[in-house]
Amino acid sequence: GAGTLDEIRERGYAIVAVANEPPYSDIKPDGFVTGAAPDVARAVMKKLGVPELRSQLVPYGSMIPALQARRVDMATSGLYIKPKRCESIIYSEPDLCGAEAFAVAAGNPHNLKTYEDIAANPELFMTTCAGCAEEAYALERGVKPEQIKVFTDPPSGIKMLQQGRVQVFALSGLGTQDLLKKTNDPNLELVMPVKGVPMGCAGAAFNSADDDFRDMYDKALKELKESGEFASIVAPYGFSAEATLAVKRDDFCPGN
Amino acid sequence: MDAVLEYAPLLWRGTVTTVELTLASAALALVISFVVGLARLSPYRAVRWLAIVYLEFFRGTSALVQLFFMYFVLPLWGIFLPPILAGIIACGCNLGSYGSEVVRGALQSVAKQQHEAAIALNYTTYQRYRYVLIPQAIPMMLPSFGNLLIELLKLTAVTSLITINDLTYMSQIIRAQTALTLEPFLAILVIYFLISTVLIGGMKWIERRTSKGRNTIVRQGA
Amino acid sequence: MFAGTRAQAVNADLRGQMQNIIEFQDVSKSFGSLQVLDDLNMHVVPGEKLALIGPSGSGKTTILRILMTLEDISAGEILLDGEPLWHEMRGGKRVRASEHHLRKMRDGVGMVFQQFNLFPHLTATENIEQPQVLTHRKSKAAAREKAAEMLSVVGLVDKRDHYPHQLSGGQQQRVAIARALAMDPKIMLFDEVTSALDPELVEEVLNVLRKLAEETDTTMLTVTHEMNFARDFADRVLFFEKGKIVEAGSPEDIFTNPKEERTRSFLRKFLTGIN
Amino acid sequence: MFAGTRAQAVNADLRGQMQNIIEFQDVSKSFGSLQVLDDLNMHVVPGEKLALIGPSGSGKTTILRILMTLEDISAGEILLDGEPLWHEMRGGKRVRASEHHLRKMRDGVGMVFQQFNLFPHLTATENIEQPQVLTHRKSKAAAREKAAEMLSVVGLVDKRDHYPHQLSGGQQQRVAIARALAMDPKIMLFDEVTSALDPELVEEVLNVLRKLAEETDTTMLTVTHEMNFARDFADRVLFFEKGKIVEAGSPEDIFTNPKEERTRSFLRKFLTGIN
Amino acid sequence: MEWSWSVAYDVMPRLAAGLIVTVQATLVGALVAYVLGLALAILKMSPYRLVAWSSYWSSEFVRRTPLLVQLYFLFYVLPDLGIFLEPFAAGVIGLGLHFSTYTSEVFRAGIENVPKGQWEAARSLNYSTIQTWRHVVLPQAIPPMIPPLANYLITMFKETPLLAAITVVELFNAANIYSNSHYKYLEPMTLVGTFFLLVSIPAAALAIRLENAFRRKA
Ligand SMILES: Nc1ncnc2c1ncn2[C@@H]1O[C@H](COP(=O)(O)OP(=O)(O)OP(=O)(O)O)[C@@H](O)[C@H]1O
Ligand SMILES: Nc1ncnc2c1ncn2[C@@H]1O[C@H](COP(=O)(O)OP(=O)(O)OP(=O)(O)O)[C@@H](O)[C@H]1O
Ligand SMILES: [Mg+2]
Ligand SMILES: [Mg+2]
Repeated sequence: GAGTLDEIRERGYAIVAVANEPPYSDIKPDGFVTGAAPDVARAVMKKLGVPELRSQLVPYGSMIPALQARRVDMATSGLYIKPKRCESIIYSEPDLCGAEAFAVAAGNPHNLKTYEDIAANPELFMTTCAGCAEEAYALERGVKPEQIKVFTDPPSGIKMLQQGRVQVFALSGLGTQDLLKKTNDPNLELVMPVKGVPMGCAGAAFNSADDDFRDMYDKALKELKESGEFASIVAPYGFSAEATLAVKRDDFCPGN
Repeated sequence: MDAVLEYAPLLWRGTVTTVELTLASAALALVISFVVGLARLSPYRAVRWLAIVYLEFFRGTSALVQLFFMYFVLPLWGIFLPPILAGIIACGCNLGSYGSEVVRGALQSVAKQQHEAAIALNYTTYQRYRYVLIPQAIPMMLPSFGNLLIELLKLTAVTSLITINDLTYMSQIIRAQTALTLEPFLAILVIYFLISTVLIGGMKWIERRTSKGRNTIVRQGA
Repeated sequence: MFAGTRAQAVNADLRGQMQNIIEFQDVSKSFGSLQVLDDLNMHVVPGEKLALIGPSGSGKTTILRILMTLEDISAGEILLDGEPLWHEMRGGKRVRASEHHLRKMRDGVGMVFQQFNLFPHLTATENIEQPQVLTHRKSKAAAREKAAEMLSVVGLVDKRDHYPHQLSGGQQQRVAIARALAMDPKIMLFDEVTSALDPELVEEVLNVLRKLAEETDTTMLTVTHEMNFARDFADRVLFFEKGKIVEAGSPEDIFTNPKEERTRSFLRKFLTGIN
Repeated sequence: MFAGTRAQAVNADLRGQMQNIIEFQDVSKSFGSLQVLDDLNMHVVPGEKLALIGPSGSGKTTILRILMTLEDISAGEILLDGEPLWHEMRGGKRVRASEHHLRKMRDGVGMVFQQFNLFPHLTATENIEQPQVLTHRKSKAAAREKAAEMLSVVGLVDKRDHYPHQLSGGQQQRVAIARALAMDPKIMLFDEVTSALDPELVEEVLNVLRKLAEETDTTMLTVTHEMNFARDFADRVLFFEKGKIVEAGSPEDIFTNPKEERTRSFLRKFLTGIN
Repeated sequence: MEWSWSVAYDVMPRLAAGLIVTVQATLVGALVAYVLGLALAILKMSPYRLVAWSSYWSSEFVRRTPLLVQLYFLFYVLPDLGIFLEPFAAGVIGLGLHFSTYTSEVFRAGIENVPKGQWEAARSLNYSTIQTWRHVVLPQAIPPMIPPLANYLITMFKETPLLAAITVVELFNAANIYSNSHYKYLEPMTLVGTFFLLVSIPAAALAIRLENAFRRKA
């Protein structure tokens, strides 16, 4: 309830669920977690009087149960704001927005530009993460569940693509871009943006009972955005501050 | 490989977590082994049955399923276990069920005459187990415990799937950060092998220590 | 004291006048359908040395095991010092003995087994010391002193820190005797204590028993196939067959002039084998 | 035929004139640092029945095992029917025998072991039948017929469908003998074939061997501790000690008038034990 | 947390399909484990020191490292070396390879329990090596191996959820995928646990009876 933030302040640090997906999150060899989402959260929480973030790595599929079970105080790092999710958790105002992307074989032999293109060709397989927005996009647009092979982590997904186990890899645009850059495989190619799906916007996510905490967070986030500090945090990671400033939570989940 | 070496601190922390997880679960499993193993030999039917239910439950279901149950389902009932604790409990309970069979088997293989000698000397049931049967059974348990310890070490890899930052999980992080596959996996396979080899060596050392000076094979009569 | 005890014991006339230390009243014992003891009646006076002899399977071991509470009885009653062994009164009713009652009764009884049954993980001294500490709550020092004393009785002072597997069979058996004696039982039971030993080791154990029979006033029951030893050791010899006493009497009577044909035929084999 | 063979065998003068079926030439055998056979020379003519006697560890079993190619030799040469057992010529060079060569040589040799070593998962008949089918490529029917014949030789027709564990030790050993005989070996080796048997079963097996010695012209080497049997069975007795032949001769010579002191002292023990 | 039958009903068909995959993976994996285990046992007993030594240590390496990591390795690394395995194939090979290190010990013990005299008898009857194995050693070694091998079958059955990590949609993964998209954990996970118990407890009881049957025979 209302006391969550007080508890965190007393404790001196917040426990934050972070996914293992650059550039949303970026884990340094010494274990320090940065990346666009944790950095934003860190700045916001500092404003709220919490000097430290302790991050816990949680796969996307497990973030909501982790919040519900209060294993973490909040989840950051690119959990898209989706109506279905809003039934279970509450979000801050959007903090990171980006287009969707596919990774495909060089030259895009199947000419895949949209999820509908995948649905139209039941021979093809795609991979994305368990419980991710991309899985929902695909299913909503007619891709059959049998066509989706869920990967345990994004590099495994890219591996599957390289090995031809799947024909398309779907994830957030910047995540995909980052991964392709690191993989540095000339046989792969980026398709961005994927048409026909909304720009994905993520926010910090909270347990549904923590609306007070969330509102305080929103206020601090707003200050951050207005001061321009926000842009200076996310830009180096490749995110566009304007895109984020242009949207509101209510665009995705009215009344959340 | 350089990229992996750069991430050596992460691997090191994963190694520490894995070892801690293994040792803590081993301690729990040891306690459970004895409690459940002894309960199997209880004169009270109800106690024996409880022990069997425990045994069959933890032996009969997959450790991964147990882990997910503890991590995701128990909190829904308000039982909140931090991941590392859920990992320790799941691994410990799982291995404890196997260990209890080892304890029971070893105790049952102590000669019946040793029971009778203890009764003839008017030992209480507790004293009989504490001072006569268990001390003789322990050397018989050690080799099996050694094998179970390796099983436990391997089981801890599964906890990576409930986000415990053990060695296996660290390898996934390194993969995400570097987009390498062969090197991180090879590295942790070797690390696991080294840990288990050290553990086996340690158990062998304990076996030698406990068998020193006494010969557990009782030479009775001609 | 010692002389008196012996005299009392052999004198059958006196027996009625003193409290029997052991009394079997119509005791029966079956294992499943096999009746091992059959309405057995038997009395032992304090200090008496008894030898139980008889063919294999006649129930001798079973008698000792019942006295040691390792087996219970199917019917009848056993009194130790006048108190029922296998029953007790609770709430005015006669019920089967509880573990608590058995523990109390066991306190006065010690047993030495055919297979020694030393604790293999303890040294000779520890084997003798531990039961005193655990069941008599003696201090470790007192128990250790008693252990040393008992080891000297059985002539094994120099082996005190050896583990059982480092001792010969005869030495192990002597430690087992010392362990039982150290508990100061009023009744000592010996079940074929030499039959697991190599022939050359038998005498050393029997000599210890002979010495004990002479020197202590503990009541002793021994099952044995060594007739010469039984003759030296016993005040009274009981000859069993099929769970019944066929004949009882002084060693002289039994070994030189048995009344029953069955006894005679049984002893013929043994006596020719021995001399 | 039979009479002639025996006569040849005992007649030492004739020996040089016929091909030896077995010839040991300066054979040595060591296990690690332990020398078990020491420059051994030995000759056996076809049809001869040999008894190998001597104290434990003298190398008797080793000789049989080498002939059966269960052990190889360290030095020297063994000829079977004039052909080297443990060596062969390949490309003009003398090399250690290949498995192929050994299989060929083994074909003429059969062995019966102290522990019978019947195949426990096969019946008596199948035990005899299978080797004929597998190694001699006989038809199943022919092998079965031979098995029946052999079982009648050893007097076990009525046990033909029993598994080894349903047979007494003596019966098992007789099946083992039948199994070896069914392969029609030129040389039969018997290694203390009765020493794993209870005393009352020994005679039934020895009688089978006595009968075989009389009725067939197979060359037979038997290691035995049964001196009475050795006397009945053998044409010639070899007395071994420490891997060397101490004395060799007819049973009469060896058992009634041994030349060597060592032989005499060894036999004294046995002969008093037997009569 | 309330149990919801509608969720249970909803997830059931997926679980049933997953169970089929689980059973298939177990059986095929066990077959691989048995065949490979036997081969490994024979290699470990090889008279050639180098063969025996290297097969022992490679088997120990596999035994002492986690199956999960081995699965990742088979699935994600081998293709780089040109060996491309379907998820199911990689899964059963991983399972089989891992458990072959256990079954090889069962085989080794079973073979070593055949008395030396049996080998010598076969040799004295001039059996070839293959005949000795085929007609003498294996017929005696195999029956006592059956109960422990059956026990490993049950163990493998319980390890199949690890195949989820390499995208095999077996029982556990079927539940997990459902949970991740519906945010329902109680029903699917409870059902999976129940399914496991329903299969493994009777199987364990059967294995015990098998064991007793063989003990009586011995
Ligand atoms: N626990 C038991 N279960 C079934 N039968 C038993 C048991 N203990 C003893 N018996 C049987 O009871 C009979 C008497 O046994 P007991 O050991 O008392 O004989 P014994 O006179 O001591 O013979 P021995 O001289 O051979 O030691 C024997 O037939 C024995 O087989
Ligand atoms: N495989 C082996 N490894 C080492 N030593 C062996 C081996 N086989 C036999 N020996 C040793 O070789 C020596 C001769 O053994 P062998 O079995 O030939 O004697 P033996 O004359 O048959 O004696 P016995 O009458 O006791 O059977 C013995 O000292 C024995 O211990
Ligand atoms: Mg007895
Ligand atoms: Mg021999």
